[in-house]
Amino acid sequence: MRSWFANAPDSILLWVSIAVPILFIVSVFPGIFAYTTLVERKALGRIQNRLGPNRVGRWGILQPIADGLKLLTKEDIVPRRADAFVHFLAPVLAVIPSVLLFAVVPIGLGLVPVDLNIGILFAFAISTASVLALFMGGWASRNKFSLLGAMRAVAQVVSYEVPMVLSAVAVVMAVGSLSTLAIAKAQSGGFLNVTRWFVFRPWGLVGFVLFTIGAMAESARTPFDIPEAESEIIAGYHTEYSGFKFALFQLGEYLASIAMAGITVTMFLGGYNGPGSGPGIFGGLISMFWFFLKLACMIVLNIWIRGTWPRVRVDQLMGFAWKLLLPMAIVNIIGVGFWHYITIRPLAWVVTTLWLVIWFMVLTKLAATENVAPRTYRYAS
Amino acid sequence: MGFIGKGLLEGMVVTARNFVGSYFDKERMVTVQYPEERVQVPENSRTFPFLVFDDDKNPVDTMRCVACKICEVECPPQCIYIVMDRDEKGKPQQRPKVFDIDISVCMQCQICVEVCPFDAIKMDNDYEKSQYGRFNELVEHLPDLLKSNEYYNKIKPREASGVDAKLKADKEKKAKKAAPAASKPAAAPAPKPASATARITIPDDAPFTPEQREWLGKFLVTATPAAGAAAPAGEASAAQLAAPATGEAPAGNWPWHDPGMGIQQRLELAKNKPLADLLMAAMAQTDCHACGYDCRGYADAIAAGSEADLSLCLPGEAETENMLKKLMEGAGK
Amino acid sequence: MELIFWILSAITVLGAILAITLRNLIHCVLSLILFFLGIAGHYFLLRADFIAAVQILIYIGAVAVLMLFAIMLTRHVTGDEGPREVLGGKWWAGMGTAVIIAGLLWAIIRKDSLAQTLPAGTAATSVAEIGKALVANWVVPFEAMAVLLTAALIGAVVIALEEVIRKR
Amino acid sequence: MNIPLDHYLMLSAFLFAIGLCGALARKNAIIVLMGIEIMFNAGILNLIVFWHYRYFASVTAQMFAIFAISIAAAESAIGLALVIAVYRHYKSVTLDEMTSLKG
Repeated sequence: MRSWFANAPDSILLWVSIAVPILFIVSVFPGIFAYTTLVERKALGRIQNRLGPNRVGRWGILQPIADGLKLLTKEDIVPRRADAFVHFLAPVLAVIPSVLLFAVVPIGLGLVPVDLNIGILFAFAISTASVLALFMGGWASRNKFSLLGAMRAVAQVVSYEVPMVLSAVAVVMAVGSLSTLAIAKAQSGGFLNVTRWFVFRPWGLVGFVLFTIGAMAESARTPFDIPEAESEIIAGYHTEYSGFKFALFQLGEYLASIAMAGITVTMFLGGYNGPGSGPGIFGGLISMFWFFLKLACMIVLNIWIRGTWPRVRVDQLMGFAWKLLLPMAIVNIIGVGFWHYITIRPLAWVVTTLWLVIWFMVLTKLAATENVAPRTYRYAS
Repeated sequence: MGFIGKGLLEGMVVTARNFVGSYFDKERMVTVQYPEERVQVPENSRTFPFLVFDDDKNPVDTMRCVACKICEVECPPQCIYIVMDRDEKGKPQQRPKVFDIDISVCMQCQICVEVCPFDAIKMDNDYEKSQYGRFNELVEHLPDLLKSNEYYNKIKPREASGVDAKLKADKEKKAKKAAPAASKPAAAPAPKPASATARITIPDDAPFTPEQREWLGKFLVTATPAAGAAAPAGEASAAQLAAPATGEAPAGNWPWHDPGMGIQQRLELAKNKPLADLLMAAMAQTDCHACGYDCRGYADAIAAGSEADLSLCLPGEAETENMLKKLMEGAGK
Repeated sequence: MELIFWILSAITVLGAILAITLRNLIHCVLSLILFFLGIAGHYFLLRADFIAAVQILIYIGAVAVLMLFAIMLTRHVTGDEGPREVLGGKWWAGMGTAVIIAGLLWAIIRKDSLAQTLPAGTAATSVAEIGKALVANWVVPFEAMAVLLTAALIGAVVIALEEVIRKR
Repeated sequence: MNIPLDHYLMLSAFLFAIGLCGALARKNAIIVLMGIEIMFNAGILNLIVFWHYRYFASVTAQMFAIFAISIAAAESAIGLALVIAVYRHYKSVTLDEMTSLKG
């Protein structure tokens, strides 16, 4: 086997090395998506003391396949006044950035599809681009609710991008590299490969919370799903989509959510590091196990939050991003500075923690003292 | 100590408790897995009517329905269709040949059950009536409708036991009555069903014009059939009613020929008419042929003396029988 | 590599041409995004990874979205221009200028000895180098840029809010 | 990389011409801004191309590109804010209709 690889022409090796990660991404992560929907429905059901899907196969295990078949065979409806080309293009474009995101997620020790030296920046650039698909879908539908949902999606993603990138900057500063592999590597070592995870640092914990919130808002998960708030604007930007186009929107949304969870794991939760991970085939398999376990934990956290928290209001959404998350992210960057330059570890712990806690209290106080006045009606009076 | 997001974290604890609890505490789960499990429907729930028969071995002969057509007439959306069974000679049998209920029209009002003097039609609680078609598939025919008394006892034990007791008492009384074969004038009215309400009367000083009073009386009688049925027959003075005939009413022009009216009202309408008309008005007006005639024929036969048995009108029950006796006595026969 | 270059160039030119000729404003912006993407692809091809990511992040993530917002705030939502204005009376003036400039540049390129295929470096510039350069040699322009961006941010907010302030 | 340098230069010249054409010929202020952006991008592409073929070891060209992109972003933000302000005033973004200063 090894000799065959060694003797193979370079061009074939090149193509194989390109094809294997692509096949892996295209096959594994949509599968994770399919079963995430099932797990989500089961878990939401259990949270509400229901059973969840249990008809298709034992424990509903074939439900995603049934859903896929149903969506495939549904009639594809395009509104007559819709901009047909853009309407068609939007769901396709919704999936592409989400799949591209996985290109920089290391799923095991040294196992990353492309080790870009701008890895994290690439991820942010791609995830921002995904909002255009939502806008195109909403705008091309020629539906008021779609357009409202699209505009909400754009405003939300643009707003939450900023604190998310800034909280990632803290990690980048600590590591000194944008490469995801380097970031994961920086968290190895320590007791059981666990103690050096960034989430166990004061700035890392704050960054983790900020980044998770930002990632949830970026992929329009539930506390931030106002672009598709059904109580207000039907289904938002995918109101006019049915059948497989709708499925593509869902696929894109979930894949982005999973990829963001993967990046969160890589940046804060130690990536593939865990007890037993290390070089060699065995250690590599263990590292993959840890990565996917952590990924599953993040997905479960997402589902749990979705089952618990109410949807934020539009004005609260923007205020939260700009008044609390953004200053907190900037404060966090300064906290990393303290951490880096104070070489006595206990002192660094105390100073960084105090700095972050004091600012957190001040900022929450400021954010809370917004004057509550009787509502004024501009048009309805 | 409060901080931003505390309530959110508490909420997450609550949902986590729900999630874990749902696996260990069966009481939490409210879902009923329908095709495998079913909710026990309450005894008084009802869906569509069915016909009761007594003997499993011979459902057609032991069904209680005598095809009197009261339900067909009373049914507000008119979803019942009955054809009486006749033998080769054309003599009516006391059972329906056709009994159809269109359950797509039926509004489950239970009026057919309330008007049935034979306890032959009862409300089912079977709710699985889905069909693949919208028209003929939703019409239930006689074989679909026939269900045994045991089934009735099973779905509605309390109601059914009451009905059984009443039927048994009726039967015993009939047997007792048949034994002495003596006609007791103004016999006590039949035991009132448990559900019978008191008769509503209009006080004399009520501010109504005569027309309104008449209409109200009609309305009350029809609106409360039990009240009409339970009205003591002796109230109307038979002698006064049986005034000499002044003229023959044209055949078929019988304003009292309406099973929706109460007996008092029918007699009012037939006042000052010949004896045969009065007798006819005392009957249930369903032309059910339980007696072997239609209502007109039975009345003519009694008036002509060719029929001596006054207890043949089944839909009219004891009240008709008593009234017939009273009328015959008033006429001096 | 050459194939990729030609595909990217075609995408870029197509996007640019559509962006200035289409009637519907939203379609124009979407074509412009196509153009930006093509340029970013060229940067990747030229091994300027960081610039490519910045291109996507700023141009597609910020500028294009800003344009979409501006259109939404100024036009009715379909963005249709109507039949009266596509390329107006200045069409020939613009066309003439463009042709002159294109011809001029083309001539310059022909004259110079730029047509040779030059061996380029292989290792891409690492982000660390760029970062170090930004805070060492280039720190003054960097700070000036920060001031400029802040000023632009405040200025944009003030200009767009002008009406509201005047009303109060 | 075996693409001649002049291919890239021709491409960017062509893009610049398209952008200029759009900026001059269109009447809609937003499309004029878009034309300017296209010209900006053509210029930055030239910077990167020359860096790639001539000055690969230096970071100067990338610095220039970063600053140019930042300035472009600031410019478009201000420009679009102006467009919105003008639209509030004239209820139009057609440049030909803004003739208040004409005598």
